Amino acid sequence: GESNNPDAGGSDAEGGENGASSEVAGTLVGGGASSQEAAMTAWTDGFTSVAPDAQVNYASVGSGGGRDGFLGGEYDFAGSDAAMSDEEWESSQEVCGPEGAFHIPSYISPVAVAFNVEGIEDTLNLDADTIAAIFAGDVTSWDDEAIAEHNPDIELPATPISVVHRADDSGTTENFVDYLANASENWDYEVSGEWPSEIAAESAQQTSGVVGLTSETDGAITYADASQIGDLTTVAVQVGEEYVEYSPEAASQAVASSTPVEGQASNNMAYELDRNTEESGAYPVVLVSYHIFCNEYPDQETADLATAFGEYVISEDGQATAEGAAGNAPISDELRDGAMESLSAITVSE
Amino acid sequence: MTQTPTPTPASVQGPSGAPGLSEPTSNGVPRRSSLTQNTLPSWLWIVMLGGSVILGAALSALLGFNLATFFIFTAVIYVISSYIVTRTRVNRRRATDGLWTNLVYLAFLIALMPLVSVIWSVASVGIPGLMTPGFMVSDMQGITGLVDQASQTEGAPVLGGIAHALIGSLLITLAATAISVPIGLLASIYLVEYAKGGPLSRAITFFVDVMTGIPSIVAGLFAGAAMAWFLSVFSGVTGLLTTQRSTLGITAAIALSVLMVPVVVRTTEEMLRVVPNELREASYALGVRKWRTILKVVLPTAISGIASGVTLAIARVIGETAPILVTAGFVVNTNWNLFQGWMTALPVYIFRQFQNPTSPNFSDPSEQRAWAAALVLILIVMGLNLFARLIAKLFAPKQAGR
Amino acid sequence: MTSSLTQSDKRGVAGDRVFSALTLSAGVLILLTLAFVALFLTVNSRDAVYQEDQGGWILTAFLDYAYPLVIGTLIASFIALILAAPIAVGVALYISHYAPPRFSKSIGYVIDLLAAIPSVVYGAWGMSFLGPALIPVYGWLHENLGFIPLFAGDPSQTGRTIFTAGVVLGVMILPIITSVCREIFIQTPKLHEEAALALGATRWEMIKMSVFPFARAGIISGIMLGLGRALGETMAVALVLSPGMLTASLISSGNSTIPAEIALGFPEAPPGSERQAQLIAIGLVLFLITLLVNMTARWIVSRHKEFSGAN
Amino acid sequence: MSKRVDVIDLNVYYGDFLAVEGINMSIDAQAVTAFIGPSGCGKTTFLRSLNRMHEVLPGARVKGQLLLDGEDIYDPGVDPVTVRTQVGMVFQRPNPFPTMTIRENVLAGYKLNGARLSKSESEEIVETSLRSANLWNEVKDRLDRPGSGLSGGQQQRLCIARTIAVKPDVILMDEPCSALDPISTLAIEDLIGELQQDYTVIIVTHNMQQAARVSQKTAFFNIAGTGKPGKLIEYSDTTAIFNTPQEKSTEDYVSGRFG
Amino acid sequence: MSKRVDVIDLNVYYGDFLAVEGINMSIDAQAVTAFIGPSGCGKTTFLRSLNRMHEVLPGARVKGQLLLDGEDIYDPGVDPVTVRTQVGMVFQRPNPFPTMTIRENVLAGYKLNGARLSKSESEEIVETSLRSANLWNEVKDRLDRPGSGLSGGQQQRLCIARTIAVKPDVILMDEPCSALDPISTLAIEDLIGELQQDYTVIIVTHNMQQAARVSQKTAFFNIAGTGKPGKLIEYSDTTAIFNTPQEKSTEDYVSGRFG
Ligand SMILES: Nc1ncnc2c1ncn2[C@@H]1O[C@H](COP(=O)(O)OP(=O)(O)OP(=O)(O)O)[C@@H](O)[C@H]1O
Ligand SMILES: Nc1ncnc2c1ncn2[C@@H]1O[C@H](COP(=O)(O)OP(=O)(O)OP(=O)(O)O)[C@@H](O)[C@H]1O
Ligand SMILES: [Mg+2]
Ligand SMILES: [Mg+2]
Ligand SMILES: O=P([O-])([O-])[O-]
Repeated sequence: GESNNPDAGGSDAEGGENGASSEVAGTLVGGGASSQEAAMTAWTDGFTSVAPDAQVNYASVGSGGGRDGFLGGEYDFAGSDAAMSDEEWESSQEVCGPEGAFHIPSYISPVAVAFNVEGIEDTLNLDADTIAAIFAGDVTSWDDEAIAEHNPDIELPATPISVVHRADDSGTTENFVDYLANASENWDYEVSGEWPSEIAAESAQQTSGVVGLTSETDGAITYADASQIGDLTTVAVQVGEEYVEYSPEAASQAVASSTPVEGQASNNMAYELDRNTEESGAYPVVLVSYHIFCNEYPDQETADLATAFGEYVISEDGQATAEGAAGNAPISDELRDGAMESLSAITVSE
Repeated sequence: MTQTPTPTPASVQGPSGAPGLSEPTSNGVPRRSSLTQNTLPSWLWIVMLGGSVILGAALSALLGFNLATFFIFTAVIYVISSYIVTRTRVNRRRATDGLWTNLVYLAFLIALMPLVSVIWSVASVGIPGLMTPGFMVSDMQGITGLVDQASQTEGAPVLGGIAHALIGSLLITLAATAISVPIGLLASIYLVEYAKGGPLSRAITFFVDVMTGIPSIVAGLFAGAAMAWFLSVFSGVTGLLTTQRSTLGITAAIALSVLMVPVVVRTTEEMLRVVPNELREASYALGVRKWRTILKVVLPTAISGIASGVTLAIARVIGETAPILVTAGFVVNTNWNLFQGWMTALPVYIFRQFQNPTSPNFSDPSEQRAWAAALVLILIVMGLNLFARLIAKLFAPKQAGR
Repeated sequence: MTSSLTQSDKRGVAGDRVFSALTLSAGVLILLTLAFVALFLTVNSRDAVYQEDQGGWILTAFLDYAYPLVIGTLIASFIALILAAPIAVGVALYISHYAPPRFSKSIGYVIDLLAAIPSVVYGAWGMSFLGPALIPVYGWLHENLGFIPLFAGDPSQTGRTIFTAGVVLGVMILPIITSVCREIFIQTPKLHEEAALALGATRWEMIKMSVFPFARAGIISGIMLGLGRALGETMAVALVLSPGMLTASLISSGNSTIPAEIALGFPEAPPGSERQAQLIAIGLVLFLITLLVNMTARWIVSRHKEFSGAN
Repeated sequence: MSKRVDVIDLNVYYGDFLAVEGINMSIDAQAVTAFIGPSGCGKTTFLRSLNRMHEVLPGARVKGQLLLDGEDIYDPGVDPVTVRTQVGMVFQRPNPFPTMTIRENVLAGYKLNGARLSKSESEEIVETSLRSANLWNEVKDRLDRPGSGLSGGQQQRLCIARTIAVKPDVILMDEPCSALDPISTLAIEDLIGELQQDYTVIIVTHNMQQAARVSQKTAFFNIAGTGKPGKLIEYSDTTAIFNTPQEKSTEDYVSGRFG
Repeated sequence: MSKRVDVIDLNVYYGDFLAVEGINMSIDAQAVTAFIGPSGCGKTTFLRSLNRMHEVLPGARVKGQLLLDGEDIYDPGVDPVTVRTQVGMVFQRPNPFPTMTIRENVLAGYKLNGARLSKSESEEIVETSLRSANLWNEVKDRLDRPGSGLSGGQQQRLCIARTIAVKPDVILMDEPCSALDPISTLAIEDLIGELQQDYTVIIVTHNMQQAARVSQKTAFFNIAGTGKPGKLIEYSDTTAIFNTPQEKSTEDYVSGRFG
């Protein structure tokens, strides 16, 4: 039979106006967060349409694996749900020259608190304390007083709550738990990519796994990248006095109100997210996915490729491609401008 | 027909009271009874099976009928009742024999259940995917979420395929086999034919067993680290290598070899050990050297077992996911070169398509591709098995002598 | 042929030397590889047990982390073995001594197919089919046998328990044990089988007298092969299990195995961190467990060496 | 006790190959019957069909009737295991159980019946059987060593001991002495003479002197050519077969002028 | 061609067990020498030490000298394989290669060593060897069938054919006829008679008539008791051994009054 592959980048054949130069050639390899895989598929495909001689490979080995490979020289760039620690940045100076590596946000995604309860068709309002109590296993029924208090208009069924969390070590978990730990008094577990092992609950691998399991189980609640929750109903989170539903704008606003990480490369764009924000319309359960590049590459070809690819990803075109293919929320123009500037700092080592 | 034995001459005189003749008459059934006394009519079994089915169905219906309980009840009732019937109507030995026969058959039926279940779940979902035009010859280049979205929402054909993963898997497995079969075979030959039970051979046997327990992911990490080290040293010395990067098909092959070798050694060793010594001696006596004897007499005699051991080993690794993902990466296009660039393997492909659908919110096409790929993987191993059997048939001892 | 004894053909002797050296070096290569794996694990797991800034050795912290995983791994493998080993031996016997000879080859082939199924598929099957199918069983066990600690605790609503994982592992190792046993059973010398039959042994008695003693070492090594697989299986367990803290209950979610923990944790473990070292360290622990298991098996086999059938 | 064997129109097959054709004969109880004939004529094959050992080979089958004291052992209702407890067999090649000790080998048949033997009973059985097989003196000090450590001849005698230990009605012996030295052979021949008083003994042998020495009746089998079935040529009193054979080929064979 | 064998102070061990002790004898070239003796006296063991087959058993070893035309085959510089190409062996139990056809079995000595034979050469070797072993007529139509499908006697003759196909200097035969019928036995005896003209033939047998018929010299081995080593009791012309034995035990043995 004949191969059924569409022409490369068929969906965006007219692309290329956003600064991506079509002269770049060669193969750029990266690895990291598996949550970026869907978007990355779209980007690598779209990138070939603006740079026909270039190819980008991406291994979804996990954020840690991606950073590991990047620091070990295995990858030219890394995709990561968490920013590098200072030690990691220091060790990046070995492969990336004195300026080390830097982050640029590749997309910002709201983490939805999603559930599947027969009888609740609408968004549920909850505050951080209640969410923490539910996920800690202290609130065990959907008609619990704590939930009813925030939702006087909804008739809550007596279904038991099944908490579903990520079985694998995950950036989503880390951001969600970080939110709980900062915004709620009820949460005093360690913040890490691993779900606290003291809490007995159901779990599944990857975002698709938790979403799938939640969809199959009545009374289940989980947290997941909002772009991938399918038909699940979500929670509007109390911020200040209002309840905010997740949306790209609300997520961007939460990031905009956060402070950049200090002490790494000058063009670094990693953020210390402010989970306790009271800013109106900001959705603080948010995850910033980064691309990590070197400030210095050993040869011109790689440097050009990295710059071109980085620029393509954050270009309007690239963001639109990812939104169409993977449902990712596009980043704001403000962030884009900053990122373009950061990328322009990439040089070739002598 | 019970008879007191005629006293035999001194040479065969049994002990006092000739226990050998009185003992076996358990349950009042004399051993020297008429020949037909120890059997039951065959219609009895059919009746009993029928009875067990009915009883099983009834019991299962009490608990809310389902196939599993029905099967369990029927089996248990049949096994127990036929034991009791044989025990009372015939004797204990027959009953024990029948019991084990039933249990052995039951074991077989039980083993079939997961097989049927798995194959059914794979085939029923996988066949439509496999039937999609171009599935076997396309890679995933150009397949983005949008394409899948179109497939799921507008009914457009599901595009993309497994050509790249198929080639990757075959190349990697082939390389792993090429590495581990000679090593494994030679090592087991050493153990069986050369080693004289010294500490070295005992260490090898022992650690080969230990090796079977290496988690596959550890093998992957190890191979990656080893390759990275090798490349850095080697290119440092010669400056010949164009790549410093260890993510290569061959690295995955090495990782798989770590998993394969112990399986090959273990099975081959067993097979070589049961080759009768008289054949080796026959060959030596013809003035044939040891190594030729091993190659031309011992190995061919054991070839059928070895072939199935190797198949087992291949089947073991061809389905590995984690070690290949961390060593060979994951790409959308075809790569024929084990020594340059990344490769995709089928299980990795399946895993990624399941876990990270190309379009997260429209995952049906990805799942379809995943199941179809799983079906292909199963078919490949089936084919391998057939091939091993063919080899076994061609080379195996022609006929078991008396 | 008429040459003197000492002037033998040099090439022949060289052939023998080269071949035996080859086999020896293959054996040594295996040992070396294993030594390197051990070295790799040891070196990289150092940070898990020794942290300068936490006052040196942190062995207890590590053990606290590791022991539930060790127990979980053992439970899952044990369940797998308990389920698979008898059935596998039964199936192997069925193929070698019970099935009609004309079909026995094809039946063996059918069982080999179980080995053909990749672990990802088993994982998917266990997750989407077996787990849900076992939910009512867990409910029943809890209601009726809840007083036994194994069946205490809330029965899982998703079926993703250590027991389900054990069953999946059992299915996975079944063909391995079967195929090793089958090959050995078939090799049982006809002479010995006939000796038993001629004494008036029933089929089962013949098997007990001739087949099992002959195949004993083979059965044990088949089981060890299966156990090794069960101990080290990663992907299927990671997909099937809903891991959590150690519980005695087999029917609620919780428990985890070492390989699953590594697979689930490693991708996100920060490079060079204590977490990464911890994961590699439990890999080393698993390695040691396999070592122990095998020592035991060796010991069992060697106790009966004198009467081994292959002579 | 002892049973007579009547063979009626027996054909023995290996798959489609007819190895032994149209045997009709009556074998007396309490007597020794010898089967002689050139190699490949089907003696072993026929002998194995007498206790239904033939059918354990895949594809092997039997047509016809074989009456043991009037009861057809090939009747569909008959359990081969029952037949084999009544018709014991010693094979051409010694086959002691390699995983059992010498003692266990002798007791193997007893153990099957689930017989619980006291220590002294089993000691006695072991000693009597081994003595009868002329092996006692050689192995009495190593009864707990594996049976496979013996020489070929010792092994064969062990197998004979094992068979007679369970005291069957009919004893089949397929060249039981072919691996034995003359002394052991003589002892076995004596033993056969003793057994004959209580058992039906059927022995395949290549040694004509042996046939003449031990048997009352002798059956001569022959084969017309390769691929042809073996047939019973002549069956008669041993003295008649060796002194006044009726058939030319019998005469040729026993006088060594054959072929 | 043919070589003489001189044995000087030979002790043969299984591990620590001394199985055969202090053998001194000279075996003539171009003659047949028979080894007789009761079972377990070490005939097989000694025979296997003549072509260094003994040492393939783990723990088995030999002390003393064994000269083949004056050259010690146990000299450290000697390659056992060379010895075995010059000293062929036929075993007590027939052991054709089960993976090979009848033809391949006969040619095994060549094929296994990687020799390249033309079709006509190999045809010729196969036919001559099988004819000499008196097997040609029975198998000529099924040369490409597996060797394991033959009867015991046919298998043994196949093994003899296989051994003589490579034309060694000395041929060792360990009870080669114990599985054969008289006709084949006679043929093999004739063959031995022919072989003797060019080869040194050493045969272990339990059949005294056979020893008397085929051999020029006979060696009688005996054993004092279990666990004791086997010894060479008397070695002399066959006629002398059978008619005027010097030793009491020899006389007892050959006259059947032994034990
Ligand atoms: N397992 C078997 N399958 C097919 N044919 C066989 C088998 N065993 C023996 N035969 C054939 O059946 C015929 C009779 O063989 P059988 O072994 O009964 O001869 P025999 O008289 O016992 O010979 P011998 O004296 O050499 O032991 C021979 O032609 C032989 O080739
Ligand atoms: N592999 C072995 N290991 C230890 N002892 C053995 C071994 N083979 C034989 N023996 C012992 O060595 C002695 C001589 O055995 P051998 O087989 O040489 O006797 P034989 O004269 O050939 O007897 P037969 O006539 O029965 O074949 C016997 O006591 C026997 O038990
Ligand atoms: Mg025979
Ligand atoms: Mg011998
Ligand atoms: O994006 P994650 O897979 O790390 O949650």
